[in-house]
Amino acid sequence: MKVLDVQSLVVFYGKINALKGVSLSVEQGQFVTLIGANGAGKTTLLNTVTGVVEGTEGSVRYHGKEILNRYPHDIVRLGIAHVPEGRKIFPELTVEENMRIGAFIMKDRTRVQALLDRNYELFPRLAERRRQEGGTLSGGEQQMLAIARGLMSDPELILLDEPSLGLAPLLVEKIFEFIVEINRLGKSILLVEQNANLALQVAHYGYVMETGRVVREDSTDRLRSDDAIKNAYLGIG
Amino acid sequence: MELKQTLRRIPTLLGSARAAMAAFSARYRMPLVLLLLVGIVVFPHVITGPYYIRVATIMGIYVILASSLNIIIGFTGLFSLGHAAFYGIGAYTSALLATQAGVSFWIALPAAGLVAAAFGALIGVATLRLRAVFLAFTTLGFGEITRIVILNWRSFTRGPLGIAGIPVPQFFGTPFTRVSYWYLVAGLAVVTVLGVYRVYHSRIGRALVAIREDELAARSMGIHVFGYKVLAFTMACFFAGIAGSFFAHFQRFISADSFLNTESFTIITMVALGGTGSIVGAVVGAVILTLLPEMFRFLVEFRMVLYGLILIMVIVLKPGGIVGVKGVFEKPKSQRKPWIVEKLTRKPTIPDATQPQGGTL
Amino acid sequence: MSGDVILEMKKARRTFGGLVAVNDVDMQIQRGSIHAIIGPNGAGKTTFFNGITGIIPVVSGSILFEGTEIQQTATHTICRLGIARTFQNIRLFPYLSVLDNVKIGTHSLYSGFVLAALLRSPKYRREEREITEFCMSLLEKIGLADKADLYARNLPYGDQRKLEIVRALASKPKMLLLDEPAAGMNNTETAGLERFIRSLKDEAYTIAIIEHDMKLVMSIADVISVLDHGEKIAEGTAGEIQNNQRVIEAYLGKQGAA
Amino acid sequence: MLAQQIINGITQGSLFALLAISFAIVYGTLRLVNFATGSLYMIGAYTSFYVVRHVSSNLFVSLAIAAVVGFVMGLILERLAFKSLRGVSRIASLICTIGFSLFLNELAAVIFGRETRVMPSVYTGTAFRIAGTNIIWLQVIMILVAGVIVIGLQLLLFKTKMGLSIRAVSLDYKTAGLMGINVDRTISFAFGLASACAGVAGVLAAFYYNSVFPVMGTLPGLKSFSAAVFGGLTSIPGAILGGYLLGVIENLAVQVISSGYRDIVGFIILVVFLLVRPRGLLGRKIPM
Amino acid sequence: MKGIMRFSVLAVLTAVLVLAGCGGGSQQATTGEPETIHIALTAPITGDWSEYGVNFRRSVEMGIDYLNANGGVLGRQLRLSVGDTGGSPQEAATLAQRWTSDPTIVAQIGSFSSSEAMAAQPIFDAEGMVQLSPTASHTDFAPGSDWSFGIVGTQAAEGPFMANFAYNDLGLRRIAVLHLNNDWGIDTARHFSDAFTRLGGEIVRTEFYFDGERDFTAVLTRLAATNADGFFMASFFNDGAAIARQKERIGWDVAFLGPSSLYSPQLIELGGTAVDGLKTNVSFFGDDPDPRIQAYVSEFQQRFNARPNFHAALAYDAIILLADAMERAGSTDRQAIRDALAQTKDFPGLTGSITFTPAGDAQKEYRRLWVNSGRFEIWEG
Repeated sequence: MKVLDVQSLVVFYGKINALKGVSLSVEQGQFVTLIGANGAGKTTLLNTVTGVVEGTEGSVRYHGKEILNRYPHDIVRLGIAHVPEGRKIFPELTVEENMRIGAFIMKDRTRVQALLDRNYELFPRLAERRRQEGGTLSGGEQQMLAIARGLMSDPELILLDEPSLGLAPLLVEKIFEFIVEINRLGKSILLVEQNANLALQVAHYGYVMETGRVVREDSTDRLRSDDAIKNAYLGIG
Repeated sequence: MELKQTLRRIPTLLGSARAAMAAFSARYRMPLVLLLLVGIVVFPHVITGPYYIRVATIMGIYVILASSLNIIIGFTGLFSLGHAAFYGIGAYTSALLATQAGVSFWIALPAAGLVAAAFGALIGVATLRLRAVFLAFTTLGFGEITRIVILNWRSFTRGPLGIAGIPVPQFFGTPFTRVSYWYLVAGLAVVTVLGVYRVYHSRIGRALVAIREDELAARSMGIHVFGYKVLAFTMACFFAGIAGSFFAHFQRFISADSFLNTESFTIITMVALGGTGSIVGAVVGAVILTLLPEMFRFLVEFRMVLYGLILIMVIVLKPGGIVGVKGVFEKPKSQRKPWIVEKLTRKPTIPDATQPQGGTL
Repeated sequence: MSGDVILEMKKARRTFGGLVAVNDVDMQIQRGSIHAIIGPNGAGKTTFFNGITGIIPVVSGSILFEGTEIQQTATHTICRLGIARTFQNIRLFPYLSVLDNVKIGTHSLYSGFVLAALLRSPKYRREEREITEFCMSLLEKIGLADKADLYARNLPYGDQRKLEIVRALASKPKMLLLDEPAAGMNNTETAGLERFIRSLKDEAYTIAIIEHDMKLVMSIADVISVLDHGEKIAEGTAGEIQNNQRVIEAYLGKQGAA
Repeated sequence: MLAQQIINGITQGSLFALLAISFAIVYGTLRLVNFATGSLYMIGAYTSFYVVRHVSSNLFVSLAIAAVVGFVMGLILERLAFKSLRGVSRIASLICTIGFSLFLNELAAVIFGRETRVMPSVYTGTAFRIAGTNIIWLQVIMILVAGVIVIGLQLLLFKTKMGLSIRAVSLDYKTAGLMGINVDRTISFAFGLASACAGVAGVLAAFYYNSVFPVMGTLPGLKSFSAAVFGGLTSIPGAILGGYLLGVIENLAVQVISSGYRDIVGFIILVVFLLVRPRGLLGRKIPM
Repeated sequence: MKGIMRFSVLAVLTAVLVLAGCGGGSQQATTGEPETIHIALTAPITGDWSEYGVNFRRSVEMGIDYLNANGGVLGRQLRLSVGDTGGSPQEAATLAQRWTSDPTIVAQIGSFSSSEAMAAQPIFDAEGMVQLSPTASHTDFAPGSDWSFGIVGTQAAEGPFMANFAYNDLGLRRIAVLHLNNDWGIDTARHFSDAFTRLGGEIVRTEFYFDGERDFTAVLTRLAATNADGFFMASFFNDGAAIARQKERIGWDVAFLGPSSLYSPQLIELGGTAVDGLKTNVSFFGDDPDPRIQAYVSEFQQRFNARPNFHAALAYDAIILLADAMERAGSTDRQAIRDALAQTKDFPGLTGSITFTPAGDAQKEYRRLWVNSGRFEIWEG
């Protein structure tokens, strides 16, 4: 069953055609990655899904329900979490407040507490720093916080935008371990990533984007063994 | 249904009317300019009522003020909420020179401009490194300080007593009549608008607009951003000072009551209402906001309520101003409805697969 | 390659808080060459350009342009010295006409005064005519002359990229810094860009280019420097870089080597 | 003497502080300076005038009703005008607030009459004396009300979900939207809250000065804006500090310099702080 | 950007047309009945001073109704046009131009503040029309033009009167002064202080405040710290009431007095018991048994549900005096009205008898007044 189904999505930034008819879908429990060079439109796609950016044409369906151009706060309530590029944690709120704001849509306090406990368990570093202001965390910790915050709404689908950006390789591995773990817990994941090899190693299915279009999609096994990716990145051929 | 369609066509119709007008005026530009000049010359002889000439003269003062403020707000993208202070400085400089030192109007006029410009430069150097909004409030504070200094420094400015008996300017020995005042202010306004136009279309104007559009890119293109901001401020204050000098000699009595913060707000409103960044806009704004309160005189006590209401409505409905450069100071139209509308018209949340979705293969 | 160094960087360093964005980088750019700077996202490439142009000055180290230290010089002065740049996310002046955008590029070449503009002195008129002719000739060269009167924002994306380069060229720079000029361009546009950059090289411009489109980089660059996490990890010709293990790791992650 | 001036300053400072909070909340969430704040203060004062006449002469009844009226007025203004101006050039929004200030003042004059109206004297008994200075109950109440509101606001902001969402929106409204926060509604609420503060200040002023008139908000509005800048435009504790400091400094200026320079003090503080320390005493660096 | 000129051309042309349009409209309105005598009133009906402007309007309308009911002036009915200045001097001048250029208008009453009146003065002077201000008291106002008349009386007379009241009747020797910082306040404080010093008293401290201020505790605290045995406040009644209340609040118990502008029923309403004991003077006293005054007060009260104050009475006097001058001139010619006005001698106004000095200022009679247990009473010494 398709959790997310994007069809022929077209997005303009003013006159700039950022997405030129992109189709993509995420199955229940699936781990999908979207790779491609800078400026290919990956972030735009995520932003359009959650309503941060307005789409011009096409459709975005969540469990079959049209959600294109709804307000972000309405979309998020449906069970999608978006961990934005650049982490975007609230620097002046404490770690715990950041976490709680992730659970903003939850009405049930005991459930929020349960989620909080579970996520602290998952990210013990954050538990240690729960009283600290978000802005004082290191880059890796901020990324963890951003992911943990996304998990706080107990979403069904998580959109991750470049979680490895600006992090040291060791930390990147760590973050990816978490992501795999989250997927194992049953969450569907759509991961936008530059680090193609890593992304293709952990995900089930991959889409390759180039200048506003999906140029290739396949299972990650096949994509991995395909030189096209490397070529696209390093300009060979 | 038909009504709806008609309504929907209105913007298009307006747009084509506008385009037609633009084409017309572009084609007959020189004749129109001539017509305008003839209009200026003939006006006081056709409409001889002193009241109308006076209103037109006041309008001329505001055209100068709004056009000059437009250099700061519209071109350079800076805020100034203290323009009336420079207007006042010009007026007081000129009035004091004339009454205390017996200086001729023709010397006092440029002197007032220069003194105001000097203050502008000074304030500019001190404040223009600030971020936009802070700059606005510094100038607001400066305006208020200027007013209080005028009121407190009695030995120099006569404080609240104001300066009376400012002499009527003479033109080769002939004292000014109300028609000569009109010609002078019209001349000054034309010179100001032309000056602003020429500056706008010069290397300097391009630099100013570049700063408004993208300060970082402007800097990377070799534009000394700070210097040009100060320059813009100084130029604008010069014209404000000129307007002040004219006003002092026109009204022949000035007091701090004429240069309150509300006056700054009036000028800034003219710019915004007419169209921030548009040379014509500033003129149109000044014309409208001088005429509107006059036309509403019959309302007496309801006058300012209506004035406030119209102001709010125009700004809300057309934030870029009446003839603003389309889009510069407006945001793009959102496809989303305000949440309240959204809330009321929200469809049931049952997935509706039968609904055809455009764009799919 | 002519052999003399136009820009030299010694131990240039830029930090943001605790993060080291550019870490003691040494680099030499040869006059008349096309020098590409590549590296994964967040490697510090744009910070590197910002350091050269003084937008975000380096915190230590020195930058010499034609033998003059410029690490403390103001951005607008650096432009006057002969370095012009474009931006990663297009920074045109959207509500100025295409022609005016280019004209602003010539800003540093002239020194008109307010009075001259007000009075339209003969010298001023001559200069304005010169500027207009020069800018139009530039626009013609890149094929935008017929769009000279449009607002810059109304140009298609590819044209906006081109316009930005033309604007930089209008300052008659000795060295041109291009920050991802091909980003968002389609293949035809990129091919056109490639031809254009080559023609610039023929006109003896020095070009430093940050680019993600590797095909483009590999085909036009004389020298490629690779940055990763603020450090220069490799430098050489296209062939050398494509086979450099550290570069492949930096791009594709460790496993890419296997 | 000095003690007396300081007490005077603190009392007046309570009004400035409440108005400064109003500025700070609106600026914090909308990055907008609301020049109509003084008008909302005036509306609060007129509300108490009519409450005293027709409902109850109890100060606290007036406070409660004026807070509600202020809140609703704020919501209406926000919905009518500022909502559609969000993201448009600041200058348009700024002029809109100026327009509202003019409109509300004149409308009040037309509806309520232009003459100064009298408020009853309440709580004028001496509460206690310090250093030979007489402090009346009303002064004590004013300081307490300001204090209660400040504490209430802090609780609201730091202990409730709405408070959390206001803080999140003021930091980064886009990301706040991604967290499921209804940004529009949060901003409206904040605007209402700010207006309620201004309304409460108006009630206190009406009782303290025993008079109500249409343009009563102009000067306090302008001054307390200086106070807000002084304390830090985005910081509520800063606004309070700024308000009280401005009150005290102004009164001391009369004592030490001259009455003529009283009004100038606030503006000099405004200019100096903007030049030297734009973030104010307690404000954070403002992303613009 | 070629459009700049073309649009400015259009804009200005439109403006000229609109201007011409509104010209036509209002002239049409003024040529209705040639039989009426058309009088203009200029006052701040909106803005910061509107409270006073509205009272002007009420009184002048009342006066015109009274005159019309009694056969009008010279057998013709009176008609009023009201212009609002919003408190701006420039608007007062614009209105002056508007009134003077309307041939049906014979004279103007107003405006309220001296700044407004003086900004309009050159126009009235040049065009030759009477500007009869009920309240402008600026030293330079009436002497500034043959066409300017002020009926409030200058502080040059009232100041010494109050100084005498303070020194001789109340036995005060050291007085602290607080005044509104505008032309009127400065003048009032100066004339009082000069006269008081001449009598042998001492002004221990002079402070002032700006219009719009409602918190006087600071300045009062400072004044209270002097060794003054008296306090003179040059304020209007609403400021005065607030000052009195705050004076009481800080516990400054001292004899206090002020000029006739304090006389208003609202002073007591606003000031409560705090104004008890205030000494002032009046030339108009609402509780005066004089039947004319009682008739005026009761009708004012009936029509507007408020008691008239000094400013309102002055405006009433202005219109009646103007009518009287027209009767005396036997004409509504602007010059004739001016000449007749200048001749005014012992005109029996509600605010006392009015005689103009050659400069055009009214010489007034003053009566001592004080507030006794919540009522204004004539002070009997």
